[in-house]
Amino acid sequence: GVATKPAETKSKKDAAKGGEAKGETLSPDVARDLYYDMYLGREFEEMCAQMYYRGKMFGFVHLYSGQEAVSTGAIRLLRPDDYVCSTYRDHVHALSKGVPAREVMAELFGKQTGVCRGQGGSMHMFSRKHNFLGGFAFIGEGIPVGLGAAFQTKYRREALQDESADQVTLSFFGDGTCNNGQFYECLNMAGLYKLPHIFMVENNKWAIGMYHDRATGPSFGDNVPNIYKKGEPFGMPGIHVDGMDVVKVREAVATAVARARRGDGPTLIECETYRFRGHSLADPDELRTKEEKERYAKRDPIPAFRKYVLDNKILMEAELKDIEQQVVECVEDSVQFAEASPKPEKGQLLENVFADPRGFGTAPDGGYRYEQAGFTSGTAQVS
Amino acid sequence: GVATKPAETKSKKDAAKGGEAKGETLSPDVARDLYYDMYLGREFEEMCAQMYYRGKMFGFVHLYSGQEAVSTGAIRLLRPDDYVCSTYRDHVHALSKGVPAREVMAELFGKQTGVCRGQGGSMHMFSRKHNFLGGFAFIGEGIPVGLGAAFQTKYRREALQDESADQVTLSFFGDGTCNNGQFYECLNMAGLYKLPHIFMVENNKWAIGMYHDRATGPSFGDNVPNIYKKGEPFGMPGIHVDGMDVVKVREAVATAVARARRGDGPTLIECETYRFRGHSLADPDELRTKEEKERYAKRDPIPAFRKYVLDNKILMEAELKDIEQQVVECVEDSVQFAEASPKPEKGQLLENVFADPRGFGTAPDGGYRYEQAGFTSGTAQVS
Amino acid sequence: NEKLMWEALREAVDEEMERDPNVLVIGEDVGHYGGSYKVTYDLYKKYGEWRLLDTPICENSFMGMGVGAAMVGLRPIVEGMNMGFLLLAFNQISNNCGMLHYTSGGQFKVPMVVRGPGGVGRQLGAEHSQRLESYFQGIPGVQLVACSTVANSKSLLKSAIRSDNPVVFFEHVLLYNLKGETVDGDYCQPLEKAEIVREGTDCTILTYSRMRYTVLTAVQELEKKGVHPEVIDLISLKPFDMEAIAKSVKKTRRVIIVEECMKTGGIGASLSAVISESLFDDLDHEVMRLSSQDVPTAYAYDLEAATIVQPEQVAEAVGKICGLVPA
Amino acid sequence: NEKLMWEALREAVDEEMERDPNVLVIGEDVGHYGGSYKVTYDLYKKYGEWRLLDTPICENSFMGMGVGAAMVGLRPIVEGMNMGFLLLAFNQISNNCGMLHYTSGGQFKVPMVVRGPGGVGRQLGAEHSQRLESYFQGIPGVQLVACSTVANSKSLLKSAIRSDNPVVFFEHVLLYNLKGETVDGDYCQPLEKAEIVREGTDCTILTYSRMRYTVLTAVQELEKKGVHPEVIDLISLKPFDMEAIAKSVKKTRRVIIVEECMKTGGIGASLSAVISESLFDDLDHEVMRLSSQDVPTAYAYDLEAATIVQPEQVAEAVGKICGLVPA
Ligand SMILES: Cc1ncc(C[n+]2csc(CCOP(=O)(O)OP(=O)(O)O)c2C)c(N)n1
Ligand SMILES: Cc1ncc(C[n+]2csc(CCOP(=O)(O)OP(=O)(O)O)c2C)c(N)n1
Ligand SMILES: [Mg+2]
Ligand SMILES: [Mg+2]
Repeated sequence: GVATKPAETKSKKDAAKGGEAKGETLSPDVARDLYYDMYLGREFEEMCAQMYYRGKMFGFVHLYSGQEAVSTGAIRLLRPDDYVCSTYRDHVHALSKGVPAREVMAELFGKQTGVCRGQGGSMHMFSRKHNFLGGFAFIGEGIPVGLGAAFQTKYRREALQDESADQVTLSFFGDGTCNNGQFYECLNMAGLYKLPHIFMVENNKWAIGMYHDRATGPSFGDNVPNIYKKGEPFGMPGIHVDGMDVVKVREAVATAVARARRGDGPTLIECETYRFRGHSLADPDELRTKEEKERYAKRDPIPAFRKYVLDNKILMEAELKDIEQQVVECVEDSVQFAEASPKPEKGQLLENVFADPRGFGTAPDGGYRYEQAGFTSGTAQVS
Repeated sequence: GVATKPAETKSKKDAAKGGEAKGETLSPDVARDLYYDMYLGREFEEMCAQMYYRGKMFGFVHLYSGQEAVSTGAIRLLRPDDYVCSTYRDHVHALSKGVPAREVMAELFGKQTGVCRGQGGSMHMFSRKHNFLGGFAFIGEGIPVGLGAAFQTKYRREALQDESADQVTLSFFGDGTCNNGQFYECLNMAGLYKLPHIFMVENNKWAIGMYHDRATGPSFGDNVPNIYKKGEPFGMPGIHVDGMDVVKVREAVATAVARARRGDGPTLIECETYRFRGHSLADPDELRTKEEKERYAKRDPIPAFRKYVLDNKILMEAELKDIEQQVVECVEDSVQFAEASPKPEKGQLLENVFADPRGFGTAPDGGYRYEQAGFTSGTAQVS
Repeated sequence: NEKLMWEALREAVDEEMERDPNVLVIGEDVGHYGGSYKVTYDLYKKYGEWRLLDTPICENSFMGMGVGAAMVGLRPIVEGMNMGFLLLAFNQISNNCGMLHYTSGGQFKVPMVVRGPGGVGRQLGAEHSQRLESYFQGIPGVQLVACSTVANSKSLLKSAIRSDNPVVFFEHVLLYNLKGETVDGDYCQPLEKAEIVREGTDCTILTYSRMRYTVLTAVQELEKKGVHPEVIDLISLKPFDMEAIAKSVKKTRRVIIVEECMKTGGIGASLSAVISESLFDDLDHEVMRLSSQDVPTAYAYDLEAATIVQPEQVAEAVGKICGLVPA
Repeated sequence: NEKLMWEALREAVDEEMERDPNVLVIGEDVGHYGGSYKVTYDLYKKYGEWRLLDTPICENSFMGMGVGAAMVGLRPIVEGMNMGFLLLAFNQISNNCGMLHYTSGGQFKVPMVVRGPGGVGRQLGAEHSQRLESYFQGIPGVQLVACSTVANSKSLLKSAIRSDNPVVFFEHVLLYNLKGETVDGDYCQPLEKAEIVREGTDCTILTYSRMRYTVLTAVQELEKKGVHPEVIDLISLKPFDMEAIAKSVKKTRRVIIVEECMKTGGIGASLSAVISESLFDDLDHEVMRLSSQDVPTAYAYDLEAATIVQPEQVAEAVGKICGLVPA
């Protein structure tokens, strides 16, 4: 009676990983992993921008550059069988969760080899294998979905008496999303049912052209809004963390993960961060001031972490260079892979509409439609 | 450029009405008004129960008995040009706002003379004349609508420079509704735009069969949920008040109304109360314990207020009896009126679908449908 | 072995929960209260509070939670206390139930059932008298099923729970106390197949849900006059069982659709279009469609009755299409 | 006097705001940002922040706030940044925009416009490629209007703003940069009237929004072959302009519907049904309906293109219905 088999077995390193995050210095292994992941996030996104301008990808493409410390700090701490749920700004969360850059890039190129076979696109990355739940284009709608995964863990523990069920789910979303009702509905349910769910708010101060302070009222007595203060009224700790500091994020998330695994319930973490690019590649980005951009550019999490590991002698310059080189190759490889991959066949059009193809119904001349010759050639009108 | 003409001119008594509510004793006039209104609410609802069991009204009928101190305490304080927005449990809010008992009863009987011509029914009472905005059957959906009325006031003041725009809107809803996202979305907008809107939570501890504590998580550190604590995180005072005490409710609302009229924005008021009957007349009411019911029955707001005005010599027994007699007659009269009133004609079927009947479109044989002979006979298929 | 429809539905839920520990029910008052129409009455005593999950009033989020849980292996039955309330969950139903299997390239399944009472009851007012099938039918990737008898309510719900597709399952507020028998054993009725309620020759009446009984009332009278309509209960509102429909239309060459749905944008509109388009040469008469009036459902009894189709209108339409009365 | 469609729409909003101080715009990024497709660009500088109200991201509540404001005298234009996002506001649109005038017995009006970009763009993915008209058409009490040219976008939007009915106004993501002229002066085009795009004799093509151009591309080729379809842009998706439609059908006796909407439950389904039912004897051929495939819109270009109707399919259908090619 176990609901799902974890996609991968639990990492043995889990305990160690959580361990160092309580103020101790990072191990070189962990530091390497974090640097690689942040650097990959940045390089991947910058490559996306290039590819977009070269007409290799279309639609709304939301880049993550600037916010890497959040994705890396949080997700690299997780076990493979933990869950992550994202938004339209999902490439880097997917990469951090282990989805190969090749598959993400190929998805963006609209190729068969893409992680969703070219059917999802930039805003809809999913990877079942990596417990990566998507990729949601609409504001807030991923939060209940993430909550559902956390609920499954709780259900396995409580209803199916599976003591080993201690997976944690992290749902990521932005400051603007915190004004949507689904956020609060889920805070309440998470608190009520003590779900192992972490609300990861990436407060980059803007929701497209809407400045955070114009969208969100401050708490009574405050002059500026503080999203983390929305945690306590819903029965969970609300934590504010510097989202430009990967170590701090990792520490905060480690505490929340431990709490969730213990069965003590959810945590709300507000990460102060910034996006270094427009909202999407279609955004003229005219409203954010130069001063503001410069202020945050100075806090770029990647050079900051680079300096940190060098200063603390955790990694050496040569190692970092090596990582950088590896990342560049990986991203380059992802582009070549995507470029060389075939486009979807027309038959793909109808293949994933229904998990059970009886959903296409019966035909006037008898039998289920999907059984008819040529049905998945993609030319059959569904009606 | 004024958006609307208030339905009635402002009551001169407004200032006085607000005045006494700060701890002073009530004037006999006010006490009479409050007692009349509460007593009317109770008698009206109990008559509804009778009429329902006699097959005079159908559908889901949600009675207000037990909660009168909230409606009376809040709404009797308002000016005629203030707005009130309600839920499916709306009869008594409508009565408090001045809608004649006849029109409410006739609506429940499904008669032409009903306040909505028999088209709305128990859960959809509206009265434009009394700035009574409805009557909303779905959880939470009235809150944004009430907020819209408050927004109109603000708009007239800010965008149309109408200094006299100081109306206040009260939206009423229950404890269960406070778990719906619209509540939070509206708290945020109300705080952000400083709207003259008062969130009136009638916490009667149950949402149908769902006990409040099973539906709503407590704040961090608390053992039980406190809805009023949701106000401050959204930038407004959150006030807890004994909803079985009409004077206390009146005081709390007076403060909030004054704040709103001043332009200082919204308030959240949680009134602890109880319904003396099942959720609706269709509810077997099996889950609430006898003990709980008895505990609250002892706090019945009507005898309590009766005792208060006698003890404080504000009103005399004879006066109260007189009021009670008046109320009984009023309710009796409402039933006779409803009974004697005609049912809707079939032609009514199509009359209020569109404010502008061009919305029915054109006919195959030319011209607008609504211009055709016999269109409103109600037999015309709309398509 | 006679029982009421709510009991049959409850049996379906009970048996499937017994059979598969991943099946659970999510919704308002589905636990302690037992469901607003008793479909889960006392089941929490047997299966516990986690499997009969009483939720706060937040349709969009508990629907989304159901989607997430389904993606990772559970099989939630999400109840709309009244189906209308699921308008608040429209986004989760259309975007996530409906499309996520596709956008994920087939990686994630969403095996969930969304069910509850709908339709026009007795003077429930406009908001509680919704016909969600008209709003939902355009959503890709979901199946829409409407039960109508004690037997099919149980055997279809069992199938819906076992289906790997998201299924929106319509019950009718006025049918919960209908009496009848269920099929013995672990019977699952195919979700995509219509039911031939009554064979006939003179015309084909296509209907579903409570209108099945409105039609049968009319047909009883027509019988006496020697008119023999074939009556088909669609069962599957999406996709249509075109096999059964085509067969009947080819036989009778005359079609009447009787539905409680809105005339514009309703199930009948889609059905009428498909029949006229794909069986044009098999039709001797235009398809006739009896639907609700395109108006909000009024509270007053007479207006409500005038909004939905009555047996007399069905009889009249049959008379017309069969040439018994001057058209 | 040439301008882009977004400029024409902006002019409509500007003129109506100038004319009536109760007109305002509510939505995400309609103020400082000027609207995601620039329809309110810089208007906040002229009218201030209260009249170009930038809202938090809470579609259901700001829609409901619009309803409340409309009930008490304002005339809000509520923008869905992308129409799809209004799925979250479904309840407010269907229950309150649509039904409140009726349930209140005619006491309250809801004079509001709900507008925004919709339709299938260029590889925007499933959620940003919605056809809300299929979901909304069953809602009683609202009018649905789809603009398609620079001229009609302005003159229809002006009418929608002045209408006392709630109007859902569909713009198409791919048409904002279309060039054209607007009608001079304070012209308001009737919301309920179709446009005869091109007179013809051989068949009637009914279409709307961007598919107008898909159809015209096909027709250009057909012309060369001596085929002359009549092309009608519905404009009003609810109610249909039955006067114009019937006139054309009686003339050509052949109907092709071309839409971007879903095949099941789409606008075309309703339209096809109404035509086949009410003009049965005027038809020489079954109505043909070219709609999107009933699938979520894939991201990959070729799959997306295969989902929506292409000009070649229109040409082929015309050939078939006019008997130019073997059926
Ligand atoms: C329901 C819905 N409404 C509106 C949008 C359009 N939209 C996309 S992103 C966005 C801003 C979100 O801001 P935030 O939550 O701060 O996240 P960020 O983009 O800054 O990461 C908006 C309004 C949407 N995708 N879905
Ligand atoms: C959107 C929606 N979901 C569910 C319901 C069913 N329902 C009606 S009242 C109610 C309980 C409301 O409880 P509360 O807010 O405490 O108000 P009370 O009835 O106690 O006054 C529920 C669940 C509804 N009307 N609308
Ligand atoms: Mg942001
Ligand atoms: Mg309550």
